[in-house]
Amino acid sequence: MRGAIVMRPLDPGALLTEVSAPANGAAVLFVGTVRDINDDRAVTALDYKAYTPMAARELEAILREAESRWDGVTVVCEHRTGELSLGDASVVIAAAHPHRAAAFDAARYVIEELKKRVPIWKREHYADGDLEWVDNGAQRAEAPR
Amino acid sequence: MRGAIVMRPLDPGALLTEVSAPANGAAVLFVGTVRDINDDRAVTALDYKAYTPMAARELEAILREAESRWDGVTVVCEHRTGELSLGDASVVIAAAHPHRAAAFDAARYVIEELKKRVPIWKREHYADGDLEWVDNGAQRAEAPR
Amino acid sequence: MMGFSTPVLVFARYADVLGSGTVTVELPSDATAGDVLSAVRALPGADQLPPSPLIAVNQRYAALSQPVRPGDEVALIPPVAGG
Amino acid sequence: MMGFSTPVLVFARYADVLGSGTVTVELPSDATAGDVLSAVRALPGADQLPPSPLIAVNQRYAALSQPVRPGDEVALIPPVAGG
Repeated sequence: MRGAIVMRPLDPGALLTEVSAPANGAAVLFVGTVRDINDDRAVTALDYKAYTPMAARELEAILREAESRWDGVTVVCEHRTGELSLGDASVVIAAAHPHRAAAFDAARYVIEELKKRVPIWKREHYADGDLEWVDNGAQRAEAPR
Repeated sequence: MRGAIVMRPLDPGALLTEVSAPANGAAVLFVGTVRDINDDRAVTALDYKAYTPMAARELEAILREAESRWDGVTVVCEHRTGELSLGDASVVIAAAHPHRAAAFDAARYVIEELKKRVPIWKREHYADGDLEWVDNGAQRAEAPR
Repeated sequence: MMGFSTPVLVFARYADVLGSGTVTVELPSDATAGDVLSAVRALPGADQLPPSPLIAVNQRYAALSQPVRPGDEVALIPPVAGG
Repeated sequence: MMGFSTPVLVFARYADVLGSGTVTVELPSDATAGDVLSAVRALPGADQLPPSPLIAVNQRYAALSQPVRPGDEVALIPPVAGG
């Protein structure tokens, strides 16, 4: 388990290598990248801002939850912050397990929980010069735990 | 959509790049590798044998099914045949879509169907010198379509 | 008993509407996270905050009943957008 | 009407038990995939095949009722193990 909030470009292949092990017959990699369109508006760039120490803490909590729900899974995640361009990877998750179901489910769990709980915000830059904070529409209404 | 049965080492990063596109905010990569243990027996190597033209045809059919079930998904798959060593990738699937659910579901669909339908066989080499054809335990009892 | 003043970290849209990434509020000595919210609501621009923004105490999401003591790290957490 | 003979591709464990990667069977002129299976069953080693092995005609899985004509590519498909 390793989670990190970083300001450098992400390297998906490095995370895939990190979770490889002789017993792990299945690895799943998730890569989230900056899209050119959101809600029908042309996006030119964006910046991610984090409450970094809490984001790292919450991300690590999610990864520990995944490793406890899917026994034997190895899972790592890096989320990038700062200014990103179109096509840049903003988040990479790699999960590996002897069996594919656990690798898929753990990777999916991490991205779903990350989008709900990890304090990271995104400001989109639009072609018309406008800037806007956007959210994932999945904020929990109640304080978790 | 691209599916291929190949005899060279697989390059997961190349497949991930292949499905990238400005509109695709999410990419999922699945990598299946040769494990060191199966049914409690130590595996030292294995070879994959395919009925290659039918395997390529059936794999392409599965990929087309995925692209029709998840509109807008781009999905590619390569399966390696021949002699593989521990840790070698035997299959790589990359799926990309504007949204993560479709990317995850399409990648998962392809590996599940591939394991049921694509005519590829695996012979494990054990530490005691024995060789054995193994199967996925999921062969369909009825002829599909 | 004496109250105390504490900084509150604010982020993203909340920082825009409150005009700063850190605001300072006065709290009673037996303060809770709910008291932090009430104090923030009295600040200029706070009318643009949602009805019940999330709050974190010492880098964990906190219930409104959670005590807040001098030295605790307190933050308002806007709807997140990671991924 | 005359029957015909056709090669049948066999793979993996089936090739091991039949002793070859291709066997040849004699079929009636109105043959079906089921007739191919019946003919294969008469070959040496075929007692080690499962009760109803899958068959492919022209690289597609075939029902037992599917016609088989001279020139068709016919194969027995053992339980697969890709992935």
